Amino acid sequence: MTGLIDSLFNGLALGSVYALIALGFVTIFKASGVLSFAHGSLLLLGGYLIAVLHDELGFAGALALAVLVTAAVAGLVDRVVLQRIGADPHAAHVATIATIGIDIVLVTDLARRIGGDLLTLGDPWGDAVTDLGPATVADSRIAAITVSALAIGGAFALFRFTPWGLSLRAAAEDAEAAALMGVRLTRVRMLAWCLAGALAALAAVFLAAFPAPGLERTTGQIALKAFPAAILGGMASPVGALVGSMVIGLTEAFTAGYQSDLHVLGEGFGDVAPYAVMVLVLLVRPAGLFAAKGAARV
Amino acid sequence: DGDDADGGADGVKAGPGVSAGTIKLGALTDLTGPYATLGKSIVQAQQMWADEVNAQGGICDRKVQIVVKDHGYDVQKAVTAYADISSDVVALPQVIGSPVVSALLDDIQRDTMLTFPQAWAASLLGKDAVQVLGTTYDLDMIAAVDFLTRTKKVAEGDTIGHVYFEGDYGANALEGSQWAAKKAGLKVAGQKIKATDTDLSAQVSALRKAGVKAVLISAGPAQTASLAGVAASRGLTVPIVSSAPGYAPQLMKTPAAKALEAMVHVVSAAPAVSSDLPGVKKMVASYGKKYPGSPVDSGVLSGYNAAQLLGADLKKACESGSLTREAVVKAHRSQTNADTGLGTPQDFSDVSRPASRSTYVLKPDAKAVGGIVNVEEAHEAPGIEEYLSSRG
Amino acid sequence: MTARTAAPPPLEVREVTVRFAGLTALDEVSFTVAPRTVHAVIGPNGAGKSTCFNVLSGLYRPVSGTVRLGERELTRLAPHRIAALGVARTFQNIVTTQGTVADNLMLGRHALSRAGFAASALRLPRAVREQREHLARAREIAELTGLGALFDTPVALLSYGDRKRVELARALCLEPRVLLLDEPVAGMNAGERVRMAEVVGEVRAELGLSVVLVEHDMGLVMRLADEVTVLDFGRRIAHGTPDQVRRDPEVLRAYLGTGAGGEDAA
Amino acid sequence: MSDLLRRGRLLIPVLLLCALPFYLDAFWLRIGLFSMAAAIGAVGLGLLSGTAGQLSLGHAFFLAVGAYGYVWLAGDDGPGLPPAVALVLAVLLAGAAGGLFSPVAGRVKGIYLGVATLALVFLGHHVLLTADSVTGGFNGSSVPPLEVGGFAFDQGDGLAVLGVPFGAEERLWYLGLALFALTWFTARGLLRGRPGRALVALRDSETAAAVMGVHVARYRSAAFVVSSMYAGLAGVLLALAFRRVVPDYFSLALSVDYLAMIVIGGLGSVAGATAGAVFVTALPLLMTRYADQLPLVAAPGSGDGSLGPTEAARYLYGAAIVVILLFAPDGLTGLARRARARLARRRRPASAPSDPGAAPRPPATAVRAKEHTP
Amino acid sequence: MPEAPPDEAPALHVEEIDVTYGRALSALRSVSLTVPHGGVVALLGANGAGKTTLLRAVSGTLRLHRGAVTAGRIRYGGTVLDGRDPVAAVRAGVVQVPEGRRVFAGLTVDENLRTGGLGLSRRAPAQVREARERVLTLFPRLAERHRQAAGLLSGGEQQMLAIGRALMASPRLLLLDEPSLGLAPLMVERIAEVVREINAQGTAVLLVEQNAGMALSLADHAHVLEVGEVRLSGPAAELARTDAVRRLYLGETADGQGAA
Ligand SMILES: Nc1ncnc2c1ncn2[C@@H]1O[C@H](COP(=O)(O)OP(=O)(O)OP(=O)(O)O)[C@@H](O)[C@H]1O
Ligand SMILES: Nc1ncnc2c1ncn2[C@@H]1O[C@H](COP(=O)(O)OP(=O)(O)OP(=O)(O)O)[C@@H](O)[C@H]1O
Ligand SMILES: [Mg+2]
Ligand SMILES: [Mg+2]
Repeated sequence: MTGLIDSLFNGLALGSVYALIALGFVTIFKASGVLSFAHGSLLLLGGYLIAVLHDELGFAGALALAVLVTAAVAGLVDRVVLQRIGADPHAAHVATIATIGIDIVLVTDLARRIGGDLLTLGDPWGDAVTDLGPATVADSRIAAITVSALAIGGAFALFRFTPWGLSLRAAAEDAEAAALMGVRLTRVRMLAWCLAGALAALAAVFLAAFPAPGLERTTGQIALKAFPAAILGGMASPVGALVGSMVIGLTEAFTAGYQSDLHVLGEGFGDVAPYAVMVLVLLVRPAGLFAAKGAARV
Repeated sequence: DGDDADGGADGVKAGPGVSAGTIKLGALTDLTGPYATLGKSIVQAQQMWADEVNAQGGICDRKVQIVVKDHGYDVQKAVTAYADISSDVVALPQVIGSPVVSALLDDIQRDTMLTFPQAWAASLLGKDAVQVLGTTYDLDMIAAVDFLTRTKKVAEGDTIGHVYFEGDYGANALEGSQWAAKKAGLKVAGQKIKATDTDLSAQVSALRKAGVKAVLISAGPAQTASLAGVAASRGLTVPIVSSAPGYAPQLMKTPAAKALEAMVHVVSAAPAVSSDLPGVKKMVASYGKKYPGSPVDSGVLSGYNAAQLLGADLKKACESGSLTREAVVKAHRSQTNADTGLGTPQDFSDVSRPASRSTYVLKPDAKAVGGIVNVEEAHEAPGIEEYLSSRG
Repeated sequence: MTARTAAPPPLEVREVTVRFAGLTALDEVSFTVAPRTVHAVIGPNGAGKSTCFNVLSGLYRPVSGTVRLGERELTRLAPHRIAALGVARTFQNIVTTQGTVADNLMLGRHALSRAGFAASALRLPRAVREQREHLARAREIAELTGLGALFDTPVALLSYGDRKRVELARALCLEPRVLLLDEPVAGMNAGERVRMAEVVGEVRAELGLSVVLVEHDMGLVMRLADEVTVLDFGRRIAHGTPDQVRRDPEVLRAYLGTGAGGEDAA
Repeated sequence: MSDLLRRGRLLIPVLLLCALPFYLDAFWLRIGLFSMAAAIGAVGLGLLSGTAGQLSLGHAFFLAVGAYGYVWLAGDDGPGLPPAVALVLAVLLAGAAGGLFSPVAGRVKGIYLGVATLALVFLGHHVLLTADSVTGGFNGSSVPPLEVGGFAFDQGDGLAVLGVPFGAEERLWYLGLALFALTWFTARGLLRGRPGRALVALRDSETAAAVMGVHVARYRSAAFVVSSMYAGLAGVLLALAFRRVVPDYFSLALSVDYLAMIVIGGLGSVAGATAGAVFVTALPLLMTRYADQLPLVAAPGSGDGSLGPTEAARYLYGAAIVVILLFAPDGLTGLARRARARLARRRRPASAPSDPGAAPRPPATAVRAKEHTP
Repeated sequence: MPEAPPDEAPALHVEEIDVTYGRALSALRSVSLTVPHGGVVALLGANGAGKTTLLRAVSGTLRLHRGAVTAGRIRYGGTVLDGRDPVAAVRAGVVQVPEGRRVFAGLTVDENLRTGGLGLSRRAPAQVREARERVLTLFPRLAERHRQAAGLLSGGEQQMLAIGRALMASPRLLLLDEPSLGLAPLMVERIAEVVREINAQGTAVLLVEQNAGMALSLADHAHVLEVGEVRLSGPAAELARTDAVRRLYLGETADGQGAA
């Protein structure tokens, strides 16, 4: 029983962190058709900034600044590099590869600075835990769940109701037509990247916070886990990202939590299970759970 | 490369990597990948050794020179790097990364290139040119289980957890723990993880579900920290024993430090850098002088130790009048009681047996040098012999 | 080569119904296309003409009703199978692929050629020969449709009207027995429309195929069609010869408008 | 005639490549070998992602299938077949593996497939580690040298040609060359033939393709199978070059590298894939070797804060990718095309401005007639 | 960016512009035309003549096609439009309805309409509602389908949406690229009426049409493009009488089926 509740909470917490990252992927993809491989490095950047700043500025200050800077960097990457490469969504694959280059540069630099250290972000939760009857949950986890819930809600509202959101979706459909309506393609797209950057920095906090020992040079790689999450969700909507992430998070937590019962599949299947689940889902719904309704016709 | 350069005036037969004036050693290390910290420590320690040796006139009247190649834990780079340097070095006192070692095994054997891998898996035994220094992971874990039972932390019938990395590090460690557990009438609940898993909440839940009385961990520092931290916060306050690579002084700066000090022990073939062995004290002192600011961790110790052992082999080979690779390997295999004063003496004569069988038990301590102190002096856990023979 | 000489079997559409969330795009529509005739399907925007084409070419599944080509039932067949039976279509909106006009026409030859992965990879003589022959035929068709000069131009660089021609040519490359044209002259000026009309007339005569024509240009319909079916809101509201249809009050009300068929050579 | 000319233009590089082993040392040959293997794999991926528009991050998996397939089939703990046979079977095996995935590959599109194939990499890695009786587990297993008609592609007897000792590198070089030639020939045949066109059509408009008689699902999976076979071949060659296969090598990073290759080289052409492969494979290796000759790059391990060669190499490599794509979004081939066009124009300045090279391909947006505007 | 000075009777002046695509392919050569305030000007021409290109030049979307205005000027009122981005045009009150509709398939009809105003700096909700009302009264059909994904509309429905979308920006000059494309006769009449109505409400229109009959009946002035150059221009009525136009664009010699 406790095992189950535990796994459940682990899953939700994990999922909500993935959600922050996956949401970044989705936003970027919608705005520019790019599958960003640089997301991990942005995440690492955000975390690193908090780690080095929190002494002077305190956690809140550091977080705020880190989020801003990361957002700015993401925006610049898009504006200065990716958009130069090709603004039209069909050149996206080229930009996608460019993000690999950017990731390499950023990670190499950050890794040099971080070295072998485990950086702490000085977050307020420390290793405090809350006792919820059957399960004890780390406060940082609760925070993670709340924050990502808010972030997702916010993003959803942004997409649906604001002019920016509308511009974004219109441009995603047909850049030229959007331009004719007076949408500033470059700006809209850049802002999307900024949003993703900010989310990445936010995610970094919870990836380095308590149950994890701190920020490592390799922390960014966890962004990979959000790929299947985003795809599961259908790359189309924030809601999709959320659901996908939860599926992945829970799968991971449960397979790990019940590893001993699954050893027929070989020890350590927990790391593979999310991908297995993703493939199964794609078999049934080739464009993810929340695929954009097939608006194509001839 | 001075292959058939038949030595200098001194008539010592030379081989690849050996010229009249210098002996070249190679190091395939990781300064930019996951094991960068370890790599840095070893490289620096061995460089320090080389400088010391050269200051005393070198070995066999030749200056020792270490050619360092950084492969950043990338097999392809490593293979190319090896191909690049193999023709002009005589031995490899450092190779980091089990996949790298495995990828190079055949070439190393072919070139009879005496190699000290910085990996302690039993699977690396039995190769003439490859020497695992000290104990292997499985022996350490047997010692760990012995430590737990001996100190009454677990009793017959209990379950102990073992969190381990995928790959031969973890696998080999698990072998040991399972064997020892069986002997002690314990059950083992295994939890396999990846190097990228740094949040062990799920694993802790599972272990708690299994009702473990103690946990062994054979992973990296980050994982040990997470394990201790989470376990403590989840009220799973059981003793944790970690393999040597699972601890690094940096952990003492993380929030998990408290938990680590309270719950964790480390089993290692090497003593704590803070131990008062004269050799260790001296080494630590001069390292601190040479590289102020660099942490003094187990890597420094093992690296320096490896270098000294190789130095001994080279001297011996020199005395026997040949510095060819074959001669060096032969010299190495003839060492039955190599003692560098940095830990337990080692016996390299039997290719298929670990060079040493006695293990230290250590304990994190924020105040001590290298963040760790000796708890139990080196000793051979009961049953080791039986285990080795059972494994044949 | 493979121009299908045998007279095409009749194409029978029987009580086809297509529904989309909420609306009925086709409501028990029936008509028969007699061999070697031009059968026009007209009607206001949103009447269901393209939907009808999409059923004929296997892109949509009707909820009820059948489509038969001779004795072959098309309703359950996948698009590529239908194509293999010699039913080719153009799209109302232009759907070309990247690459040159030639590439697009050669795609039209796909169903008629055999070379598989192995054969093409190893460049077996027969694959090479096949390719050469089909290319030659494609060029003929390009000439026929007035694309000869543009044969090796990337489609992307063509203007709207020219791309329409590419679509027609591509469909013809299938050596179809039944040709479905969805607004072939939209976006062309009168002069070009006349040329297009002539082309359609020619191929119809030369290759002896049946044509189903969706077009808003009454001039063209009057000129080409032997029979006309009129749809409105997915229902068939009239049927007959161009002249009958043209005088039909229903049709005037729903489609032609008071200005009568005259208003729009274009 | 022009055909002859083209043949002629091909002849020179071929001769050059054949002559190289007599002038280059093992290090360079090794790099060349890696590049050729990569090129074979990249061509395969190019077919899938460039031509059929199906992204794949699972290429590493199929390389692994090829490599391990060969090792097991030719090895003693396997059936121990003659290596040449094992090679062929390994390639087929990779193809079969691709076929097994075709339910997904036939249905799932674009980047969805890309991420779906991620699963293969992780599943594959998991299997390689767990099924150690076959794969040798974490430490992998050593690769039996290839033998064709008694001639072994390994160190072997001190065979020397024209006074140049023919070791493993030299021999494998020619093997690689042969296999690459095969790849080049077949892949171009595919691209220019019926299948190639069908795949392009699929990429640009599924509907148009279907209506023109292309069996959509079948062609999608076929493309996948073919690309996995090329990957398998590349895998075998890599295995032979490494002399040992280890699971960790066939990681996601490898898949990503292959993706980088085809884009950097320029999508949709065999030459492009090849160029990209050489770039991505050789550059980092060369840089790591020569970086320490750069200013302010210190020897590895010397002192704190110093910039090691590997790091320097990483910086440069990353930057190189970005810069190339900035100045040639259509990849190295695009760069070449434009250069040639410029030369041509320089040669005859009077000529009509509109020659294919000069006019950059119009943006794909202009091309893709939106499927949804009736 | 510099906004157009509020100019009472702005007119569009295209002065001797050359346009080339991809630095090589010349699509327009010294083309000039003027759309007076509140006027309707028709632009005729064969396929590939350069009509769309001209509109792209005015609306500033050439760049998206690797094209550029290499010579000449385009002014609307006080604003110079050549070499500016589309936003500048929209801000100045010049909105284009693209050839082939190009509605946002995945967005609902409502959302498509909302995109119409995006170019303009904040507008009062009242204004927006007003504009929307106006559009929906022009095209009741859209009101019925306002929740449907635009991609699923029929051709004609999409054309209406495209025009409606443009009108949402309450333009002062509307650039229509073949609005009758694929429309039923009845609908063509409707569009014609709509154009008249829009024009009556004070919006100038530059109308690119293949349906010369309709175009000439609407326009007070017309130009004929041939392969990138203005061949004929003059009052619509006069042009309608020249044989060239009658033959080529009204397709009269073809047979009786000419335009009224
Ligand atoms: N895939 C689809 N999903 C939902 N509704 C659709 C779909 N395809 C068509 N419709 C609806 O069916 C009706 C008929 O559409 P269709 O395209 O057949 O009309 P049409 O006769 O071709 O009109 P036009 O002459 O303008 O092309 C339209 O109201 C359209 O909205
Ligand atoms: N994106 C582009 N790149 C290169 N050339 C182009 C591009 N778009 C159009 N062209 C060329 O410019 C010329 C004018 O094209 P345009 O589309 O303006 O003609 P049009 O008058 O609109 O024809 P239609 O009536 O068929 O739409 C044509 O020769 C066309 O080939
Ligand atoms: Mg239609
Ligand atoms: Mg046009």
